[in-house]
Amino acid sequence: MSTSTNVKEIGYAFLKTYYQRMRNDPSKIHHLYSATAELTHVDYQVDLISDKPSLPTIKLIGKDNINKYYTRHSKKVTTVKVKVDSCDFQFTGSNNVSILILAVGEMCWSQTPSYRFCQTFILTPATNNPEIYDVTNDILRFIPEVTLTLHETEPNFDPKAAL
Amino acid sequence: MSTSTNVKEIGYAFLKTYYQRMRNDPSKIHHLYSATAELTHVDYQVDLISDKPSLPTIKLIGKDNINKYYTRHSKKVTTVKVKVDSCDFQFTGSNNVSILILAVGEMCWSQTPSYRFCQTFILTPATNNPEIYDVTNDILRFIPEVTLTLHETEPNFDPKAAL
Amino acid sequence: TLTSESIEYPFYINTTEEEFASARAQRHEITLKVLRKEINRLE
Amino acid sequence: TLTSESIEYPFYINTTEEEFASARAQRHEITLKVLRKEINRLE
Repeated sequence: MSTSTNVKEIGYAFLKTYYQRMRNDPSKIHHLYSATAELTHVDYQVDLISDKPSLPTIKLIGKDNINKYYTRHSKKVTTVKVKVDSCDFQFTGSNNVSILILAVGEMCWSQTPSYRFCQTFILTPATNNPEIYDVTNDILRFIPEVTLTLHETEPNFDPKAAL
Repeated sequence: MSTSTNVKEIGYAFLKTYYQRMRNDPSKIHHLYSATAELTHVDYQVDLISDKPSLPTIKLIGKDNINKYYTRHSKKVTTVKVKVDSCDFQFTGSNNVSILILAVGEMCWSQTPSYRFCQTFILTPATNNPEIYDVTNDILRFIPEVTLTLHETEPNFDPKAAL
Repeated sequence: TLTSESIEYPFYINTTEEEFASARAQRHEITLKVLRKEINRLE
Repeated sequence: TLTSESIEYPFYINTTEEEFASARAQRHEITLKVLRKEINRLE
Protein backbone atom coordinates (compact mmCIF):
# COMPACT_ATOMS: atom_id res chain seq x y z
CA MET A 1 0.00 0.00 0.00
CA SER A 2 1.54 3.30 -1.06
CA THR A 3 1.88 6.01 1.57
CA SER A 4 0.02 8.74 -0.31
CA THR A 5 -0.78 11.42 2.20
CA ASN A 6 -4.48 10.69 1.94
CA VAL A 7 -5.41 8.76 5.08
CA LYS A 8 -8.73 7.62 3.62
CA GLU A 9 -7.07 5.87 0.65
CA ILE A 10 -4.57 4.04 2.83
CA GLY A 11 -7.25 3.05 5.33
CA TYR A 12 -9.70 1.87 2.69
CA ALA A 13 -7.00 -0.18 0.89
CA PHE A 14 -6.04 -1.74 4.24
CA LEU A 15 -9.61 -2.76 5.13
CA LYS A 16 -10.09 -4.42 1.73
CA THR A 17 -6.75 -6.28 2.00
CA TYR A 18 -7.48 -7.33 5.60
CA TYR A 19 -10.94 -8.85 5.02
CA GLN A 20 -10.17 -10.26 1.56
CA ARG A 21 -7.14 -12.08 2.92
CA MET A 22 -9.43 -13.69 5.54
CA ARG A 23 -11.43 -15.20 2.71
CA ASN A 24 -8.54 -15.93 0.36
CA ASP A 25 -5.78 -17.10 2.67
CA PRO A 26 -6.24 -17.11 6.46
CA SER A 27 -2.77 -18.59 6.88
CA LYS A 28 -1.27 -15.28 5.59
CA ILE A 29 -3.26 -12.76 7.69
CA HIS A 30 -0.68 -12.64 10.46
CA HIS A 31 1.79 -11.04 8.01
CA LEU A 32 -0.32 -7.87 8.30
CA TYR A 33 0.45 -7.59 12.02
CA SER A 34 3.52 -6.28 13.86
CA ALA A 35 5.52 -8.74 15.96
CA THR A 36 3.89 -7.60 19.24
CA ALA A 37 0.43 -6.67 17.90
CA GLU A 38 -2.59 -6.98 20.16
CA LEU A 39 -5.80 -8.47 18.76
CA THR A 40 -9.33 -8.66 20.18
CA HIS A 41 -11.43 -10.68 17.74
CA VAL A 42 -14.31 -13.14 17.29
CA ASP A 43 -14.28 -16.16 19.60
CA TYR A 44 -14.65 -18.68 16.75
CA GLN A 45 -15.10 -21.48 19.26
CA VAL A 46 -18.73 -20.50 19.80
CA ASP A 47 -21.50 -21.40 17.35
CA LEU A 48 -21.93 -18.43 14.99
CA ILE A 49 -25.34 -19.70 13.89
CA SER A 50 -27.43 -18.66 16.89
CA ASP A 51 -30.18 -16.34 18.06
CA LYS A 52 -27.82 -14.41 20.31
CA PRO A 53 -27.86 -10.64 19.73
CA SER A 54 -24.03 -10.49 19.60
CA LEU A 55 -20.86 -12.60 19.78
CA PRO A 56 -18.11 -12.89 22.43
CA THR A 57 -14.50 -11.97 21.63
CA ILE A 58 -11.09 -13.28 22.73
CA LYS A 59 -7.78 -11.47 23.29
CA LEU A 60 -4.41 -12.37 21.77
CA ILE A 61 -0.94 -10.86 21.65
CA GLY A 62 1.94 -11.49 19.24
CA LYS A 63 2.20 -12.54 15.60
CA ASP A 64 2.56 -16.27 16.33
CA ASN A 65 -0.54 -16.48 18.49
CA ILE A 66 -2.42 -14.45 15.88
CA ASN A 67 -1.27 -16.88 13.17
CA LYS A 68 -2.34 -19.92 15.24
CA TYR A 69 -5.73 -18.34 15.85
CA TYR A 70 -6.52 -17.62 12.18
CA THR A 71 -5.23 -20.95 10.90
CA ARG A 72 -6.99 -23.01 13.60
CA HIS A 73 -10.33 -21.41 12.65
CA SER A 74 -9.64 -20.98 8.94
CA LYS A 75 -12.75 -22.94 7.88
CA LYS A 76 -15.02 -20.33 9.51
CA VAL A 77 -12.70 -17.38 8.85
CA THR A 78 -12.80 -17.87 5.09
CA THR A 79 -16.60 -17.49 4.97
CA VAL A 80 -16.61 -13.99 6.53
CA LYS A 81 -18.68 -11.36 4.68
CA VAL A 82 -18.57 -7.71 5.70
CA LYS A 83 -20.71 -4.64 5.10
CA VAL A 84 -18.94 -1.50 6.30
CA ASP A 85 -21.50 1.27 6.91
CA SER A 86 -19.05 4.03 7.83
CA CYS A 87 -15.36 4.54 8.43
CA ASP A 88 -13.38 7.28 10.17
CA PHE A 89 -9.62 7.82 9.75
CA GLN A 90 -7.08 10.00 11.58
CA PHE A 91 -3.28 10.19 11.49
CA THR A 92 -1.76 9.52 14.91
CA GLY A 93 1.38 8.52 16.79
CA SER A 94 4.83 10.06 16.87
CA ASN A 95 5.25 12.52 13.96
CA ASN A 96 1.77 11.61 12.85
CA VAL A 97 2.65 8.73 10.53
CA SER A 98 0.48 6.06 12.14
CA ILE A 99 -3.20 5.74 11.25
CA LEU A 100 -6.26 5.26 13.50
CA ILE A 101 -9.30 3.64 11.86
CA LEU A 102 -12.83 3.28 13.30
CA ALA A 103 -15.12 1.10 11.16
CA VAL A 104 -18.80 0.40 11.89
CA GLY A 105 -20.88 -2.18 10.02
CA GLU A 106 -22.29 -5.68 9.91
CA MET A 107 -20.58 -9.02 9.50
CA CYS A 108 -21.78 -12.57 8.78
CA TRP A 109 -20.42 -15.98 7.97
CA SER A 110 -21.95 -18.81 5.96
CA GLN A 111 -25.55 -19.52 7.13
CA THR A 112 -25.33 -17.07 10.06
CA PRO A 113 -27.44 -13.97 10.76
CA SER A 114 -25.68 -10.59 10.38
CA TYR A 115 -23.93 -9.23 13.49
CA ARG A 116 -23.40 -5.53 14.05
CA PHE A 117 -19.85 -4.58 14.95
CA CYS A 118 -17.42 -1.72 15.36
CA GLN A 119 -13.70 -2.21 14.94
CA THR A 120 -10.71 0.03 15.59
CA PHE A 121 -7.19 -0.43 14.17
CA ILE A 122 -3.87 1.31 14.52
CA LEU A 123 -1.55 0.98 11.51
CA THR A 124 2.12 1.90 11.89
CA PRO A 125 4.72 2.14 9.10
CA ALA A 126 6.94 -0.96 9.14
CA THR A 127 10.43 -0.19 10.44
CA ASN A 128 12.13 -1.67 7.37
CA ASN A 129 9.77 -0.13 4.80
CA PRO A 130 7.65 2.96 5.60
CA GLU A 131 5.64 2.27 2.45
CA ILE A 132 4.11 -0.71 4.22
CA TYR A 133 1.93 -0.55 7.35
CA ASP A 134 1.80 -3.08 10.18
CA VAL A 135 -1.30 -3.50 12.34
CA THR A 136 -0.20 -2.90 15.94
CA ASN A 137 -3.74 -2.84 17.43
CA ASP A 138 -6.95 -4.46 16.28
CA ILE A 139 -10.10 -4.36 18.49
CA LEU A 140 -13.41 -5.83 17.29
CA ARG A 141 -16.52 -5.25 19.41
CA PHE A 142 -19.98 -6.62 18.55
CA ILE A 143 -22.95 -4.35 19.14
CA PRO A 144 -26.06 -6.20 20.35
CA GLU A 145 -29.12 -5.48 18.24
CA VAL A 146 -31.30 -3.19 20.32
CA THR A 147 -33.61 -5.42 22.31
CA LEU A 148 -36.60 -3.18 22.57
CA THR A 149 -36.90 -4.03 26.25
CA LEU A 150 -40.26 -2.41 26.77
CA HIS A 151 -40.51 -2.00 30.49
CA GLU A 152 -43.82 -1.43 32.16
CA THR A 153 -42.00 1.41 33.85
CA GLU A 154 -41.65 3.33 30.62
CA PRO A 155 -44.04 6.21 31.31
CA ASN A 156 -46.39 6.61 28.41
CA PHE A 157 -45.43 3.55 26.44
CA ASP A 158 -48.17 1.12 25.28
CA PRO A 159 -46.51 -1.44 22.97
CA LYS A 160 -49.74 -2.72 21.38
CA ALA A 161 -50.91 0.79 20.53
CA ALA A 162 -47.52 1.71 19.13
CA LEU A 163 -47.82 -1.13 16.64
CA MET B 1 -4.31 9.95 36.63
CA SER B 2 -1.58 7.63 37.90
CA THR B 3 0.19 5.41 35.36
CA SER B 4 -0.54 2.13 37.14
CA THR B 5 0.21 -0.64 34.68
CA ASN B 6 -3.46 -1.57 34.54
CA VAL B 7 -4.80 -0.18 31.28
CA LYS B 8 -8.41 -0.67 32.36
CA GLU B 9 -8.03 1.57 35.42
CA ILE B 10 -6.39 4.37 33.49
CA GLY B 11 -8.94 4.13 30.67
CA TYR B 12 -11.93 4.03 33.01
CA ALA B 13 -10.65 7.02 35.04
CA PHE B 14 -10.13 8.93 31.79
CA LEU B 15 -13.66 8.27 30.48
CA LYS B 16 -15.19 9.46 33.76
CA THR B 17 -13.03 12.61 33.80
CA TYR B 18 -13.75 13.33 30.13
CA TYR B 19 -17.57 13.14 30.29
CA GLN B 20 -17.89 14.63 33.77
CA ARG B 21 -15.86 17.65 32.71
CA MET B 22 -18.33 18.14 29.82
CA ARG B 23 -21.08 18.55 32.38
CA ASN B 24 -19.10 20.42 35.01
CA ASP B 25 -16.92 22.76 32.99
CA PRO B 26 -16.93 22.66 29.17
CA SER B 27 -14.44 25.53 29.09
CA LYS B 28 -11.79 23.22 30.62
CA ILE B 29 -12.20 20.12 28.39
CA HIS B 30 -9.55 21.25 25.92
CA HIS B 31 -6.92 20.84 28.64
CA LEU B 32 -7.35 17.06 28.21
CA TYR B 33 -6.14 17.26 24.61
CA SER B 34 -2.62 17.49 23.14
CA ALA B 35 -1.71 20.63 21.21
CA THR B 36 -2.29 18.99 17.81
CA ALA B 37 -5.08 16.58 18.79
CA GLU B 38 -7.68 15.57 16.19
CA LEU B 39 -11.36 15.44 17.19
CA THR B 40 -14.42 14.07 15.39
CA HIS B 41 -17.43 14.88 17.55
CA VAL B 42 -21.14 15.80 17.62
CA ASP B 43 -22.20 18.56 15.24
CA TYR B 44 -23.96 20.58 17.97
CA GLN B 45 -25.34 22.98 15.37
CA VAL B 46 -28.08 20.49 14.46
CA ASP B 47 -31.20 20.00 16.58
CA LEU B 48 -30.52 17.09 18.95
CA ILE B 49 -34.24 16.68 19.64
CA SER B 50 -35.32 14.92 16.45
CA ASP B 51 -36.61 11.63 15.05
CA LYS B 52 -33.39 11.02 13.14
CA PRO B 53 -31.82 7.59 13.79
CA SER B 54 -28.36 9.15 14.34
CA LEU B 55 -26.47 12.46 14.46
CA PRO B 56 -23.84 14.02 12.10
CA THR B 57 -20.32 14.78 13.32
CA ILE B 58 -17.75 17.49 12.57
CA LYS B 59 -13.95 17.35 12.43
CA LEU B 60 -11.52 19.61 14.28
CA ILE B 61 -7.76 19.80 14.81
CA GLY B 62 -5.76 21.58 17.49
CA LYS B 63 -6.39 22.55 21.11
CA ASP B 64 -7.65 26.08 20.33
CA ASN B 65 -10.26 24.95 17.84
CA ILE B 66 -11.31 22.24 20.29
CA ASN B 67 -11.68 24.85 23.02
CA LYS B 68 -13.74 27.15 20.81
CA TYR B 69 -15.99 24.23 19.85
CA TYR B 70 -16.78 23.13 23.44
CA THR B 71 -17.24 26.66 24.76
CA ARG B 72 -19.43 27.78 21.85
CA HIS B 73 -21.80 24.84 22.46
CA SER B 74 -21.40 24.67 26.22
CA LYS B 75 -25.16 25.02 26.91
CA LYS B 76 -25.82 21.71 25.10
CA VAL B 77 -22.51 20.09 26.07
CA THR B 78 -23.24 20.39 29.80
CA THR B 79 -26.44 18.35 29.51
CA VAL B 80 -24.73 15.25 28.04
CA LYS B 81 -25.59 11.94 29.72
CA VAL B 82 -23.77 8.74 28.82
CA LYS B 83 -24.38 5.02 29.26
CA VAL B 84 -21.27 3.02 28.35
CA ASP B 85 -22.24 -0.58 27.53
CA SER B 86 -18.73 -1.94 26.95
CA CYS B 87 -15.17 -0.73 26.74
CA ASP B 88 -12.00 -2.26 25.32
CA PHE B 89 -8.46 -1.09 26.17
CA GLN B 90 -5.03 -1.85 24.66
CA PHE B 91 -1.59 -0.32 25.16
CA THR B 92 -0.16 1.04 21.92
CA GLY B 93 2.40 3.37 20.37
CA SER B 94 6.17 3.51 20.69
CA ASN B 95 7.31 1.47 23.70
CA ASN B 96 3.68 0.69 24.40
CA VAL B 97 2.94 3.59 26.73
CA SER B 98 0.00 5.06 24.84
CA ILE B 99 -3.52 3.69 25.30
CA LEU B 100 -6.20 2.81 22.73
CA ILE B 101 -9.81 2.87 23.98
CA LEU B 102 -12.94 1.64 22.16
CA ALA B 103 -16.19 2.52 23.98
CA VAL B 104 -19.70 1.53 22.84
CA GLY B 105 -22.89 2.87 24.41
CA GLU B 106 -25.71 5.37 24.28
CA MET B 107 -25.73 9.12 24.78
CA CYS B 108 -28.44 11.74 25.29
CA TRP B 109 -28.85 15.40 26.16
CA SER B 110 -31.69 17.18 27.91
CA GLN B 111 -35.09 16.24 26.34
CA THR B 112 -33.46 14.23 23.53
CA PRO B 113 -33.88 10.54 22.67
CA SER B 114 -30.87 8.27 23.32
CA TYR B 115 -28.38 7.92 20.46
CA ARG B 116 -26.19 4.86 20.04
CA PHE B 117 -22.51 5.59 19.57
CA CYS B 118 -19.03 4.12 19.50
CA GLN B 119 -15.98 6.21 20.30
CA THR B 120 -12.26 5.57 20.03
CA PHE B 121 -9.49 7.49 21.83
CA ILE B 122 -5.72 7.42 21.88
CA LEU B 123 -4.14 8.70 25.10
CA THR B 124 -0.43 9.52 25.15
CA PRO B 125 1.69 10.38 28.21
CA ALA B 126 2.27 14.15 28.32
CA THR B 127 5.88 15.05 27.41
CA ASN B 128 6.39 17.06 30.60
CA ASN B 129 4.70 14.58 32.95
CA PRO B 130 4.28 10.89 32.00
CA GLU B 131 1.86 10.51 34.91
CA ILE B 132 -0.66 12.53 32.90
CA TYR B 133 -2.19 11.50 29.58
CA ASP B 134 -3.11 13.78 26.68
CA VAL B 135 -5.83 12.83 24.19
CA THR B 136 -4.18 12.88 20.75
CA ASN B 137 -7.15 11.27 18.89
CA ASP B 138 -10.86 11.26 19.63
CA ILE B 139 -13.36 9.83 17.09
CA LEU B 140 -17.09 9.64 17.90
CA ARG B 141 -19.38 7.81 15.48
CA PHE B 142 -23.14 7.48 15.93
CA ILE B 143 -24.71 4.14 15.06
CA PRO B 144 -28.17 4.44 13.48
CA GLU B 145 -30.80 2.38 15.26
CA VAL B 146 -31.48 -0.60 13.06
CA THR B 147 -34.32 0.44 10.75
CA LEU B 148 -35.95 -2.88 10.23
CA THR B 149 -36.20 -2.17 6.52
CA LEU B 150 -38.41 -5.08 5.67
CA HIS B 151 -38.10 -5.48 1.95
CA GLU B 152 -40.66 -7.41 -0.01
CA THR B 153 -37.64 -9.19 -1.43
CA GLU B 154 -36.82 -10.80 1.87
CA PRO B 155 -37.66 -14.44 1.03
CA ASN B 156 -39.90 -15.89 3.69
CA PHE B 157 -40.57 -12.70 5.62
CA ASP B 158 -44.17 -11.74 6.42
CA PRO B 159 -44.02 -8.77 8.83
CA LYS B 160 -47.62 -9.02 10.06
CA ALA B 161 -47.27 -12.70 10.87
CA ALA B 162 -43.98 -12.09 12.63
CA LEU B 163 -45.71 -9.67 14.96
CA THR C 1 2.26 -10.34 28.49
CA LEU C 2 -1.25 -9.54 27.33
CA THR C 3 -2.18 -6.00 28.22
CA SER C 4 -5.58 -5.71 26.57
CA GLU C 5 -8.57 -5.56 28.91
CA SER C 6 -12.32 -4.91 28.70
CA ILE C 7 -15.21 -3.71 30.82
CA GLU C 8 -18.23 -5.79 29.80
CA TYR C 9 -20.88 -4.39 32.17
CA PRO C 10 -22.65 -1.04 31.58
CA PHE C 11 -21.89 2.08 33.61
CA TYR C 12 -23.50 5.53 33.65
CA ILE C 13 -21.80 8.95 33.65
CA ASN C 14 -23.66 12.20 34.50
CA THR C 15 -26.88 10.17 34.90
CA THR C 16 -28.57 7.11 36.42
CA GLU C 17 -30.30 4.10 34.88
CA GLU C 18 -33.74 5.52 35.81
CA GLU C 19 -32.97 8.96 34.40
CA PHE C 20 -31.63 7.45 31.18
CA ALA C 21 -34.78 5.30 30.75
CA SER C 22 -36.84 8.24 29.50
CA ALA C 23 -34.37 8.99 26.69
CA ARG C 24 -34.48 5.32 25.75
CA ALA C 25 -38.29 5.30 25.82
CA GLN C 26 -38.24 8.14 23.32
CA ARG C 27 -35.84 6.17 21.13
CA HIS C 28 -38.09 3.06 21.31
CA GLU C 29 -41.10 5.08 20.22
CA ILE C 30 -39.19 6.49 17.23
CA THR C 31 -37.97 3.01 16.24
CA LEU C 32 -41.47 1.55 16.55
CA LYS C 33 -42.96 4.41 14.54
CA VAL C 34 -40.51 3.55 11.73
CA LEU C 35 -41.44 -0.12 12.08
CA ARG C 36 -45.15 0.66 11.80
CA LYS C 37 -44.56 2.82 8.72
CA GLU C 38 -42.55 -0.05 7.22
CA ILE C 39 -45.31 -2.57 7.87
CA ASN C 40 -48.01 -0.27 6.46
CA ARG C 41 -45.85 0.35 3.40
CA LEU C 42 -45.62 -3.40 2.77
CA GLU C 43 -49.37 -3.93 2.94
CA THR D 1 -3.92 20.93 8.38
CA LEU D 2 -6.83 18.63 9.14
CA THR D 3 -5.98 15.06 8.25
CA SER D 4 -9.07 13.25 9.55
CA GLU D 5 -11.42 11.86 6.89
CA SER D 6 -14.49 9.61 6.72
CA ILE D 7 -16.28 7.30 4.31
CA GLU D 8 -20.00 7.78 4.96
CA TYR D 9 -21.48 5.41 2.33
CA PRO D 10 -21.62 1.62 2.82
CA PHE D 11 -19.33 -0.80 0.97
CA TYR D 12 -19.22 -4.60 0.85
CA ILE D 13 -16.19 -6.91 1.13
CA ASN D 14 -16.31 -10.62 0.16
CA THR D 15 -20.03 -10.21 -0.65
CA THR D 16 -22.74 -8.18 -2.41
CA GLU D 17 -25.78 -6.31 -1.16
CA GLU D 18 -28.09 -9.07 -2.42
CA GLU D 19 -26.04 -11.85 -0.85
CA PHE D 20 -25.87 -9.97 2.47
CA ALA D 21 -29.67 -9.47 2.49
CA SER D 22 -30.35 -13.06 3.58
CA ALA D 23 -28.12 -12.70 6.67
CA ARG D 24 -29.95 -9.48 7.50
CA ALA D 25 -33.34 -11.15 7.01
CA GLN D 26 -32.32 -13.74 9.57
CA ARG D 27 -31.29 -10.95 11.95
CA HIS D 28 -34.64 -9.16 11.46
CA GLU D 29 -36.55 -12.33 12.26
CA ILE D 30 -34.56 -12.84 15.47
CA THR D 31 -35.13 -9.19 16.51
CA LEU D 32 -38.85 -9.41 15.78
CA LYS D 33 -39.12 -12.70 17.67
CA VAL D 34 -37.65 -10.91 20.70
CA LEU D 35 -40.05 -8.01 20.16
CA ARG D 36 -43.04 -10.36 20.03
CA LYS D 37 -41.93 -12.12 23.22
CA GLU D 38 -41.56 -8.68 24.87
CA ILE D 39 -45.06 -7.62 23.86
CA ASN D 40 -46.61 -10.91 25.02
CA ARG D 41 -44.74 -10.61 28.31
CA LEU D 42 -46.26 -7.18 28.88
CA GLU D 43 -49.83 -8.33 28.31
